[in-house]
Order: sequence, then C-alpha cells, then structure tokens
Amino acid sequence: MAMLLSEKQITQLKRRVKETPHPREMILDVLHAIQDANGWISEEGVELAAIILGLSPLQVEEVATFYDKLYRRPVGRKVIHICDSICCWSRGSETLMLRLQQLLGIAPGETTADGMFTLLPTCCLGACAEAPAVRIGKTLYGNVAPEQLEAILDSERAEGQL
Amino acid sequence: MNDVLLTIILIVIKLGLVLGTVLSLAAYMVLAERKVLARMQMRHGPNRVGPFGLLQPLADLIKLLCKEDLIPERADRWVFMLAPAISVGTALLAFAVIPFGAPLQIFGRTIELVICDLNIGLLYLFALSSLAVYGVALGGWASQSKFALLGGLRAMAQMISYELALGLAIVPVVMASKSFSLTAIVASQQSLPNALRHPLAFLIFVIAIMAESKRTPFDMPEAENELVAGYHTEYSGMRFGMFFVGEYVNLIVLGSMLTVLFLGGWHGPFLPSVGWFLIKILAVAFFFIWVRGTVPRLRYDQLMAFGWKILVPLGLLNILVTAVWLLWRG
Amino acid sequence: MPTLIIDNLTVTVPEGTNILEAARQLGIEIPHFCHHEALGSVGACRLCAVEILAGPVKGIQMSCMVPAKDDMVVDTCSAEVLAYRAQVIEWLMINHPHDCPVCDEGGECQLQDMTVAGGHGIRRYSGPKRTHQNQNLGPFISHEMNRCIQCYRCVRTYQDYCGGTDFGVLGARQRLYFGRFNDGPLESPFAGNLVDVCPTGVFTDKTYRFKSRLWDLQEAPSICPHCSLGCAVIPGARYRELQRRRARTNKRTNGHFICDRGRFGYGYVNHPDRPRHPLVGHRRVTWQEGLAALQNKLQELGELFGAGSIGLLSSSRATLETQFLTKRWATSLGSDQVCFEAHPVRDQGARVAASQPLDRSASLEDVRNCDLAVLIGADPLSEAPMLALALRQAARRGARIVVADPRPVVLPMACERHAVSTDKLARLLRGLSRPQQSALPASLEELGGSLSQALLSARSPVLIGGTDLLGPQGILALLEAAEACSQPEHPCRTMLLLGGPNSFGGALLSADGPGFDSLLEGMEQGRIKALLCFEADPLADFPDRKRIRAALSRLDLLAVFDCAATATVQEADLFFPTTAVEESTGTLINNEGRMQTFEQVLSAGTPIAESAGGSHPPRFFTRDIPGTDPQPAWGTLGALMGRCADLGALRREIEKADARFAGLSLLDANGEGRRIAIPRSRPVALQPAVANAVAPDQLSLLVTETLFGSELLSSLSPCLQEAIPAPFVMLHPQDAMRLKLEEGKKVTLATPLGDLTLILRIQQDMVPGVAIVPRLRGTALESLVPGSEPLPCRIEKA
Amino acid sequence: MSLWRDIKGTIQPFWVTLRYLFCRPVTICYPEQKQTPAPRYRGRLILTRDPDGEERCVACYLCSAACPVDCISMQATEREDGRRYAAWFRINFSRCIFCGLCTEACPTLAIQMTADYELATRELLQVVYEKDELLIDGCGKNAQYNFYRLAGIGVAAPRGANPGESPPEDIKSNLP
Repeated sequence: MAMLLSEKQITQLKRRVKETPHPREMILDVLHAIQDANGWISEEGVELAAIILGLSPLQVEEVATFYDKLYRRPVGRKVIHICDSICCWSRGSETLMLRLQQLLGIAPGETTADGMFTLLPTCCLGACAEAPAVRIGKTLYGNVAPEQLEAILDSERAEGQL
Repeated sequence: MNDVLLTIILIVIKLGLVLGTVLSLAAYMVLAERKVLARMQMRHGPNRVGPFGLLQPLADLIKLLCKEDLIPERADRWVFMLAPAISVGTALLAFAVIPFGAPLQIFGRTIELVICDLNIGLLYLFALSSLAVYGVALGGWASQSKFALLGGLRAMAQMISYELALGLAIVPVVMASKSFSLTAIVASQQSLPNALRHPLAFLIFVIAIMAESKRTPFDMPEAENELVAGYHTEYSGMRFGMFFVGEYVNLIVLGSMLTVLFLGGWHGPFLPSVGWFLIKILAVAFFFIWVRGTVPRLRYDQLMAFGWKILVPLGLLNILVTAVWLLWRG
Repeated sequence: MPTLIIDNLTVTVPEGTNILEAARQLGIEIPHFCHHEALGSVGACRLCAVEILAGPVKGIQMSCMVPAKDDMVVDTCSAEVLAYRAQVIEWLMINHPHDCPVCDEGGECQLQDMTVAGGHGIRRYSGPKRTHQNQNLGPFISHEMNRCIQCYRCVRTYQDYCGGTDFGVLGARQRLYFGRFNDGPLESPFAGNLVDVCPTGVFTDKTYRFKSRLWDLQEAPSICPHCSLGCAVIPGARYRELQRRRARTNKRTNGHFICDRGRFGYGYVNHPDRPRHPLVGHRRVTWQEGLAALQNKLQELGELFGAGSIGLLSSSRATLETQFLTKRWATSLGSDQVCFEAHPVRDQGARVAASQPLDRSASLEDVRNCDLAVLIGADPLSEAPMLALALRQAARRGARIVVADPRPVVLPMACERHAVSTDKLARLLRGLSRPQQSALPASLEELGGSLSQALLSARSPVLIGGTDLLGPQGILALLEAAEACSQPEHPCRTMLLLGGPNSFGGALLSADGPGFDSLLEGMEQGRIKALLCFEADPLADFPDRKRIRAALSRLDLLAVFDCAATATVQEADLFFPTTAVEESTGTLINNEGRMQTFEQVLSAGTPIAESAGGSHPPRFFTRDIPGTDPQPAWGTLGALMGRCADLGALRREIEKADARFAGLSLLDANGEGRRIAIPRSRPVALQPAVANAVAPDQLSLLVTETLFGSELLSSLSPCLQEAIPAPFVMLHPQDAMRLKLEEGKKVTLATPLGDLTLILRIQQDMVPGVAIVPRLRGTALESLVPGSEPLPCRIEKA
Repeated sequence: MSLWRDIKGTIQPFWVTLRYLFCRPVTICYPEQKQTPAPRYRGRLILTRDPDGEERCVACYLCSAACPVDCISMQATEREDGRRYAAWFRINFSRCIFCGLCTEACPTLAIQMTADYELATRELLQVVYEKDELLIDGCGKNAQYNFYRLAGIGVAAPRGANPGESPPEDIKSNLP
C-alpha cells in the first residue's frame, strides 16, 4: 500500500492534515496526490487516503466516487475529457466525440490498446466561452474543430511517449 | 241396539276415510303446489325422492319429525305448544259437516256421505273457520318474537275483515236455498250451480277464502320478505309441520266449501258423486296454486282497503239485489 | 408565533415551524419522504409541494423548507400541486423494480402509500430500469439498492444522527449508492434504525425477513426491557412468535430511535429452550399441582422454622406489580426477608438513586438538550446505548462532553476523554461536591477544578454516572456533586445508569429493607430455608458465584418464577413459567423515575413455527394451545395470595399504598409515562466498600457490560449471537509492554475465580494497571459479574 | 280504458303462467347432467407455476389480506437463491366463498380459480387444502407471465439481465 505514495509524501500529507481544522478538507488533496502518482485511485489508494486522513475508507470513497475527474478505474496515460454540457453540445461536441472515437478506435470510457488515451465525456470543463472544449491530460483545448483533432492527438501522443 | 252399533261403525269408517283422505290429500297438495309452481317457473320441482318425487311428502314428514323441537326461552310454553294444534284441529273438525257425495244405498240402508248432516252446518263451518284464527294469533303471540307477533296481528285483522265479506257472500246462497244445511244447499244446485246463479257472490267468496287461507296474494301474515316467516317464525319440527298441514287442510276445507256452496257439490254427469266432488276440490286447489304462481302479494293497507271498501259494500249490495229478485219472483 | 391559514383552517405555530409540521398540527398530512421529525428537512424529495396563495413567498413551494409566517395562505391539495406530486412520484418510480410482493416493507412502505395517494398506477416510461448490486450489511440489515429513491434519510440518520462512519452515499447523479466501502456488518450500534427511517424497502430487518406483513402483526405499545432507560418500542408478533421490535416515539425518552440491542434482542421470547411448564424437580406438572406443592412446602417450613425462614427475591426485570405483590406476599407470610435485586452494589446504588429528590433527575430529552455532559464511570454504549445517541445530539448542538472513566469509553462523536481509575472516580466526585476542602490527588486536581467550573457556568449541565463502577458511595457523591454544582437558575441534572429496567421500582419498594447479602447470610447460617425467586437469577447476578451456589444448595426449597432458562432455573426445586414483557401488561420505572406501562402484544404459547416444525400447522383440533402455561408473575402471585387477577384493582391498590406511585392507574401505554411523585428524601445507610488488596505485580480486574452479550434477555436472542464478541481482555499498552504481550494473541487470565484463556486487546484510552474483561453470558467469562470490587489478577502468555 | 287495461293486466298473467306450465323446464339435473362452466368460472383455487416451472407464489400475503372470510393462511420463507416462496400454504375451502378477490390481489398471478366446483364432502378436513394439493404443474392462465423476470431483484436471472433492465451500475466507473 505504501508503494502508492512515498514515505516522504505520506508524512507531508499527514502533517498537512493535522494542520487543517477538519481532515475532510484534505480529502481531495490526498486523493489527487495518489492519482497523480498512480494515474488512478485503487481500493488500496482509498484505504491509504483514509489512513492518512484519519477517516473511514467510506468517507474517502464518498468523495472519490463523486467527482468524475477522480478515476476509480484504471485509465490511460492521458485522459481525454470531452465536454457534453449545453454550450459545448450546441457548438458540436457530439461531432468531436464521434471523430475521436473514429480516430482512436475506442468507445467512450475505453482506453486505447497502447494505454495512451482514455476517452471520457464530462459534464463541464468550465470553458463555456471556448466551447466546444476538450481536455487532454491537463491541457485544455478550446474552440476545437473536428479537423484539428488529429493534430492535437499526434502532439499529445508524442508528448506522452517522451 | 244393533242399529246404533252399525251407525257408530259407519261413522267410524266414514271418519277414518275422510281423515285419511284429507290428510294424505293435504300432504300431496304440498307436493302438487311445489311441482306446479316449479313448472310454472320452468323448473322440475322435487324429483329426488321416489319416482317423480312422489315420496317427497313422506321424506318431509320424517325430516320434520326428526328435527329438534325448539321452544324460545321466553315463550309462553303451553300456548306456544298448543297453538299449532288449534290450527290443525279446527281445520279438520270443519270437515264433519261437509257432504262429499250423494247418499249411497247399501244393503237397503241409506248412507249419507257426510259425517254429520247438521241443519245449521253452514254456521258450524263458519264458527270453526273463525276459530282457526286463534291458532295463528296465539302462536304469534306466544313466540315472544316481534316477527311472529306482527304476523299474528296481521292474520287476526285480515281474517276478521274477510270473514265479514265471506259471510255476506253466502247470504244470497242461503236466501236462495232457504236452508243452512249444506246437504240442502247442494241439493238445491242440482240444475244450476250457484256460481252461475250468484256470480258476484261467487267472486267475493273466492277472493275471501283466498284471504281466509292466508295464501298469495293475501299472505301478509307470513310475508317472508318483511316478517321472516310471520307467525310461525319461531316454530320448528313437527309443530311447524302442524301449521303447515293445517294450512293445506284448510285449503281443502275451503275448496270443499266453495264446491258445496257454489260449484254444485257432488252433482255432475257420468262420474260417481264422490269423484265429482274430488275433481271439483282439486280444480279449486289448482286454481289457488295457479293464483299463487301468478299474482304478487298485496300491500297490507291495500288488503284492508280492498276488504272493507270494496268487498263488504259489494256483498251488501249483492244481498240487496238478491233479496229484491227473490221478492219479485215471490 | 405566526398564525397562518392552511386549507381554510387557521393555526398558530411556534416561530420557525415549517409548513409541513404546521399542517400536521391541524391533522393534515402532507406527503413527504425526506423530511423526518428527528432529522429535519432537506427539501430533496420534492414531494411535499404545496401552493402558497398569499404570504412572503408564493406559488408552489416545498412545505418542509418554508417556515410558517404570519398571514400565509396555503393550499395543500390544489389541482396544480396534486399534478406536481403525481409527476414527482412518477419520476421516483421510473427505476423502481416493482418488487413489492417480495419486499418486506410492503404494507408499511411510504413509497407505496405515496404512489397510491399520488394516483400513479401504470408505468408510462418504457426505458430500462437502473439496477445495483447489493451489499451484505451483516446479520441485522438486508440491503436492496434497486428500491432506493435517493431521499438521503439513511445517510442522515446513520452519519448525522447516529454518528456512524462506515455507511454513506457513494457515486453521483443517477448512480447514487447508499452503502459501505466493502461488504460487512454495519458498525454503528444504532444501524437498525435504517429499517425504520427508510421510506421504502432498501433497508429491511434481516431477522424479520419474509416473516409477516404489518397488517398481520399483533402490535402494542411496549417498553424495551434490555436496559434501565425504558425506551418506547412496538413489538410485533404473529403465529405466537415475537417477530420484531420497532421504535415507538416517546419524546421524553428515546425520541424516534432505539438501539440494536433493543431492536434485535427480542428473540428470548421465542427461545426454543424457554421453559414453558411448571416443573417439580425436573418433572412437568400442572399449575395446580405445582402451586399446591409450593404452598404445602411453605406451610411445612413455616410451621417448623417460622415465617422468617422464607426469603423472597425479585429483580430489576420484574414489573412494579410483581415487585409490589412480592412485598405484599412476604408481609402476609410474615417474613421480612424480601429484596429486589440479587446484586448488592446495584441494589444499594439504585436505592441511593431512588432516595433523592427527583426534580434534578435528567431524562434523555434533557440530555439531548444539555450543553455540558460529564460522564463519570458511565459507559453509555454498553450500559444504556440510547444515552450515547442522546449525548451525540447534545454534541451536535455544541455541547461539551467530558468522560472520566477507567475504561476506553467509546462514544459516537468526539469527546474529552480522561482515563481515571475506579478508586479515583469517587474522589473526583467528592472533589466536585466540596471544591474548597477537596483533597484531590495532584493528577485529578486540574480536571476536578475545570469540571467544577464548567458545571457551575453551564446553562443545562448533566452529570451522568453508572452504578456498576461508582457503587452506592459513588452515586451518593455524584448526587452531592450535582447539588454543589447547581445554580438556582441552572440546576445540574443527574442521570444514573441502573442495573435493569425496573431497578428504580425495586429500590423504591425496598426502601431500607434487607439487601440480598443479608438473605445470603441467612441461607448460609441455615436461618432461611426457602428462597422464592420472582424473575430473579441470583446465581448469575450475585458477584461471588461459589458462595451463592453453596448457599443455594443448603436450601430446603428453591422456587423460581421466570420466563427464561437462567442458571438459577436449572437448580430450582419448583419452577413456574412467567410471561415475557411482550406477553403481559405491567409497569416499569426507568432510571430517571419515569413510570411507563406496557401492553400485551401476544399471548404466551409455543410459536407455530416451532410446534409445527416449520411445516403446515397441525391439521387436528385441540382445546389446548401448546406452551400457554406462562402466567404474568403478578398474576401467579395474586393467585397464591388468593386475590383475583385484576390489574386495574392492583394498580389502584399500589397507588393507595404508596403516594409516590400516584397516577399509576391512569397511565396510557401510548403516552410519555409519568415521573413518579417526588420520593421522601431519606439517607440510605451504606456499608463501606471493602477494596480487594492488589499486589504491585498484579493487575486489578474490572468487569464491564458490553453492548451485546451482557444483558440476560438479549443475550438469549438467537439473532444477536453473531454480534456477541469472542471473550477478550483489554490491557493498556504500558502493561502489555511490561508483560510482553501482543495484540490479538491468546493469554491466560489468572483470577481468584479460576484461570481463563482469552484474546488480548490493547487499548490506548484506558487506565494502566487494570485488566478489563466484558461480561459475556454463556462464555468462559460467564462467572465474572460487573459491579463488584476489582479483583486482583495476573495475565500471562497462554 | 284504464279499467279494461287493469282487468287485462290481471287476467293476462294467468295465461302466461299457464303457458309456462307446459314448457320444458330449463333446469339441469346436476349429478346426472353436467354443465361445462365458463372459462372464467370461479371454482376451486390453485397455485400455478411460472414458465420456468418454479412456484409462482411468493407468499406475499396479499391474497390472505384480500380474503374477506380469512380462509387463506401461509408462511413465507426464502430459498438459498433469494427466491421467496411459501413454506406452507393453506386454503380452507369450507370457508371460501369463491369471490375471487385473492386472484385479483395476486401480484404474481400464482393463485388462480379453476372451473372445478365439485368440492362437497362430509369430511371437513378434506376441504382444507395444503400447498401440495393446491400447487399444479402448469402455468394456468397467463402462461407467459413470470414475476421474477419483471421484478428487478435478480432471482430468476442475474441482476440487470432481465428484460427492461440496464446492467448493474458500477459506482466506481470513470464514465459520468
């Protein structure tokens, strides 16, 4: 379990938890730390977070399963989030989704065979002004046209393989 | 000495014959009524006991005898127990004066086919049929039941009302035949039955005896849908059976009265006189059953109004007309 | 106090009342799911919509979220509102599995009621239904997530009200899942309340699974007999079998909920080993024969040795009526050897508790509303679980909870915990009552000072203590401390945890009569030749089992009247079966002095399931129903005294005999009960406690109650067996280290009562120098009884 | 005119009854002649099985609740696979009034009425039917209906595999 985070990280997080008035405030930070280190949060990840936070695993799991950008199932190296909320949808996010499925050869929720990309719809990226928006890894792409997708994917793949 | 003995023997034989006939006739009248009513309603009627259900009366008798004889806790025991006997007794006694055939000539003796030829036979008959109301009224009263009491009261009121019409209907017949003896009345009808001579009286009489026998459409005392079973609600077993038998014996008595007074008694062509008498009684009985199968029950106030407001005045008028006619004819 | 009009009726309600509750005061029930009186409103289910025609807000509003204001005009069933509700219901039913026939909630399901009331009959939505996998939530609760309507009542009950942390809401949106992180039993001792609060069949009682429908159950208002709090319950029975208990609302005591011990401890009523027939020796006899044998023997003994040779013992399980008649019968026999508790410490403790003026005694409602609760020698979750829940409500309102105890007291919320050894508890209390002249040891000085200050400055403080640990002296000290810490306008209330559901009644009746030790001495000296036990189990309840066994064996006659197969029943010369609480009527007085009556739920009899062997009930007819011999103990006593069995007359007689029971005959089992009239304040003569000498290399052995397995009746309940822990001993890490023992390993506990092999648990929060074992009936720990002076003991590796 | 009508109205019924006196009775003489009851005739009750051959009855107690004469009693229990069924089921036909309310109440179409009306006996216990006498081997009416395939609780098929159900939700899924 300790392999999920380094000893140092764990002590650091524990210290930060102690400093906050209520450990619940730190749940997201701990979970993000685990996700950043492992790509996703496994059962052990939740249990580790519970130990760090001094909460029950259930209390951590409540948060972990609530947010769609905390991954409780294995994902690829880069996760593609396509916003399908009203603004993006009205500006063609459906087309983007279809195009991406075509390009990657996977259905939403699946990971490419090389473990590079996971395709996920999401309900909002907070980028309504730049609709349609796509987030790949930690990069946000606004005003995406279907034609741009191939180039974006190529650059992201290149970056991911480094 | 010998003569007296013979007379007594004859009377006993007649009594036996008449009682036997009347009682078995009453029993089969029940069966006949059930059968005829059933056929009128497109049913079979009793057909399980014996061929065509002919042993049904026997089965009924056995059943009634075997049933528990219930006496309500707060009933007037003795009156309650005696009331059915009054009902049957009066009906049977009435038969004493009814001439059921022309006098027979056997071994040189003339045997009157009547148990006792009273010269005031008609009055006797009336007296007994009026007494019959005691059985009903006392039975209803002694049961300590509201239904029975109401039934008894109704029976009393109804019988008193229709007795009057009955009496008034007979007066023309007596006036015409100038006798109270039933034999004489029958004799006077040799040429023409009174029914044709006094049609109005006949009509009133028929209606009145229907009411007298408490049969539809005048069966107010035992109106099932209001009074459960009226005056005999609380009776069971053979006591109930006695009321029942009494009712049918009464039907025969009234039928014979109708026969004697209006239908020419035993007179008739071809057949022996007793035969004619029986046929006429049965015809009357059939008519009664037919009425029961056809006419619905009257309302109680209609019943009383009909008796007092129509039958009684009509009867009086009829007497008047008859009297005038008799006077005019001298 | 706003006045408003609801459905053309005017009502005035306190400030802050919402429209839903205002309407309820008028008798108008607005349909709702998520609102619950104890949990409050969240406005999640959208069903309680009403139309507000005039007032600060208008239009369709959720009645649970809108506080009543002056001049509001509300229409609870306008056409628009009805259509709205019908739509809400239809939405809620979209994913419902429609499995009512195989759902235990059927018949008492709010969703069913609302669906029918909302006029939704045919499912119009033809899309697929969402499904979920269920979890195994342990022996008490069944889980069926497909039926969920996401009202959040369960989470609000479990996490917010009861303080459980292992159950919650997972996922988001359409996928909401109410469950645990993994399969496993729910940890909260109040988990059973999920059954009551769930408006549909997601959580159902596993022990009652597929047994009956509500409409077939015989139900009556009753009292939980498993601790001294006297919580209101509604047991349900069918086919001569007690099948479940659910919570009844009594705002003065338990509120809306009950603990799992109360909910699932009912099984003793149907226990297959329950003795149901009078026995002479071990031979089954009729009541007449049995009673004749008893009376002959008593007469014989009375003639030979005098009436003083007959001792009578009742218990805290017996009803007030039984206790009263026990005393009456003793008087009529001419014996003064009558007592009401076989455990001397609990007996004396209850007598001290009952001898004080009751105006300071706190109800659970007072605890819920307090702003400071100090628990000294009280372990609520073990001794009186609902007190823990009441304390949590106080803590949620911001109250400070302080615990001073040698044991690792666990409460369902955060609290200040001070490990104080047993002998120091009474000194701490004495220090509180006499702060000026206190001679507190240095380690307690700070705590004592701050507590005393806090109690004096709190608005509504409550001082809570348990008889087992404090003993009569401690209880007396606690009462004095409360007195000393009271301000005229802010009295310090007290709550004392007693031994059983009617300890208080027994204490009131015994006054300064003899205790069980004096009866025991009489038995040992041969003065007492006969002991009559009315629902009492001296063999298991008296702390020194060897001594009591020897004393009982000297008796000429041991007659036992009981409803369970207790240890004493095995030894009895004469046995008479009595009814369980649910099988008769009676009165119990809880730890705050509240008289509460309970009604008969079912008639005693062998359950059909048992007598028919699980198959069709018998196809022959008999006049006798099997197993109907048990009689209420007060009825049997009445018969022995030649009285007619008229409960009303008996209650009037009790009222007349003792003014403190005034109002007993007027009690309504459905009501809130009635505090007994204030008793005469009379000091109780206390014997000084004899402390056992503990050598420096020894540990002192402390026996405590546990949630499951300590209380007699609930420990007999088959469905609780799974929850009863394996025998263990708790040690402080210091001691464990000194003795080189490890957590979870088997150890040998050497006590003067014998050697035991137990599992070791290491607990941080307890006092060092003490070994703590739970009382677990029917296990190796059977003979260890709480409430006695700590024994010296040694622990070694097994 | 009205008098004439009254007289006619009095006389005519006599003719009617006389005519019917000579009509053939419509009565069916029962033990010798038997009548074929209508398919929906409300006769003896049975318990049917679903198309898979399992007992349809889930012992939900609705029939006993609906029964106006309390002639149905049962005890529900659970099979290992979670199927609810009746441990015992008893109908006392000496009480039954054949009103059919139980069949209307039955949510699983298990209890059904048959056309068998020949139940009369002198031995009272012979008309107290137990489950083995009530349970038939067929589906009775509504042969296609299978309650457990429509109630989404995963007994007849795994959860989510019944018609009209989506597969069980995975709360840990990354898909929103």
